[in-house]
Amino acid sequence: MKVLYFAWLRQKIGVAEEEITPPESVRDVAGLIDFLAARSPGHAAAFANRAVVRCAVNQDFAAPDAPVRAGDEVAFFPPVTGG
Amino acid sequence: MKVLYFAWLRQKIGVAEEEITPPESVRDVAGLIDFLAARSPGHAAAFANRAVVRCAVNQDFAAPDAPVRAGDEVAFFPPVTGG
Amino acid sequence: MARVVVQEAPFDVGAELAALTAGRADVGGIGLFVGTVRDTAQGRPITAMTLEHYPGMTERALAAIVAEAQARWPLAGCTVIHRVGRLTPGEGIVLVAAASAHRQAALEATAFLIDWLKTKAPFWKHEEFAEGGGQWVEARAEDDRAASRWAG
Amino acid sequence: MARVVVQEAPFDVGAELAALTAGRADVGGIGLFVGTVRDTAQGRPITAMTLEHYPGMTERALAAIVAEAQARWPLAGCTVIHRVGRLTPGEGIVLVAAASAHRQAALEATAFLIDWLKTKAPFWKHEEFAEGGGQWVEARAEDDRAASRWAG
Repeated sequence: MKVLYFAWLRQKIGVAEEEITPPESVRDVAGLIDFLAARSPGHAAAFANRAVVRCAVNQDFAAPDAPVRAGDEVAFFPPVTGG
Repeated sequence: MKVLYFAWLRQKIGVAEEEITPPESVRDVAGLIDFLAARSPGHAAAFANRAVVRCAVNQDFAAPDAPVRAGDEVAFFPPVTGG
Repeated sequence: MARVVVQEAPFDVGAELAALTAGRADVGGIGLFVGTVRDTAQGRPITAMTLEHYPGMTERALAAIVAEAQARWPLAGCTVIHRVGRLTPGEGIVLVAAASAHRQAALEATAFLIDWLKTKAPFWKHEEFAEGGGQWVEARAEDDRAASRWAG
Repeated sequence: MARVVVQEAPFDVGAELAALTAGRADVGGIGLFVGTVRDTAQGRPITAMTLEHYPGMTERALAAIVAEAQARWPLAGCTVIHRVGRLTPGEGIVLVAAASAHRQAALEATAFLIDWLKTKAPFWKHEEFAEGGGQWVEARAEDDRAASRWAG
């Protein structure tokens, strides 16, 4: 599973992208965040306030209960501020 | 009193502008139209349907009961269609 | 800061936008509307459109519309350019633009400027049909409704 | 017809408007919005703003927003150009434009395009303060409200 980070999540975690293999118990976005937050202090900091973290699965916005599977591209980022 | 005509009122009347001296009895826009409509068949045609004639007195839109006086600049035209 | 012009010459949208924001780094958004000559009127091909206006009153009316926009929204600047004379399909007739620190103000002021201009500025359009003859464009109830959204 | 571009280079508003209406004499109005970099953020002078995005998803999101605009309004064409990279105050960030036979359609589609882009396209802004340091711009509740006007 490819995981991407943008904006301050990328800065806190220190990488823009990582390839991970979460355990079988990770079935949705919320579960994936639990798993990722435990990987490093940077990850923990990035996911400390989940209310300000948005997610896209395979480039579509995804809610915390959206399923994630091996092979998915999952991205985490703050609320968008373009325009 | 200077009277101006625009668009199809100008075409029906045949002049863009005329200097007129209405009688004392002409006190408002409606009275002025009565007076003007009697001046020629072209004037009569131009003022035949008053619902589609608009007026400005001294370059401000004016209703039929707006006063007109000697020295005023009074314009008649169809509803505006710019933009 | 406002620029209000009635002219026969075409306008340059890029140059007008640049002038509108020149030296103003407090602008966050610019709204703009350009009205253009269509090639048909009620399904009949037209070859040209002639814009007539009431010199003197036109400038007063446009200035009043711009002043109203500036009173209603916090604008860094606005521009109204209306062409007169004979125009052919595809040409620009009118340009209105509003610049503000805030996007909604710029967009709303732009819609307001063109809606009020359409019902309160003394311009008249005459269309020439390709098959010969012509007609004065009639005012549309739709334009009155659009203008009345802004009340006042 | 739609033109959707993500680029580092500046855009030329006049050229984009010309391209939007090229060969289309059925256009009666063009609405346009340009977002620009302001020189302050919450009163603090800024020297630059960097736009980051999510390549791939950005293009998908912009194409979906444009398709939605085209489904809602009868548009002859529309254009969305969003810049990325480092920009300085006064520079254009985004251009959206919509052309239609009808003025209200062009104006409404323009407002819709920028409102949805602000909340549905994956761009993030980082501001550099003149006094040193920087911050990621926070999303505004006002933008969510503006987008929700269009429901769906």
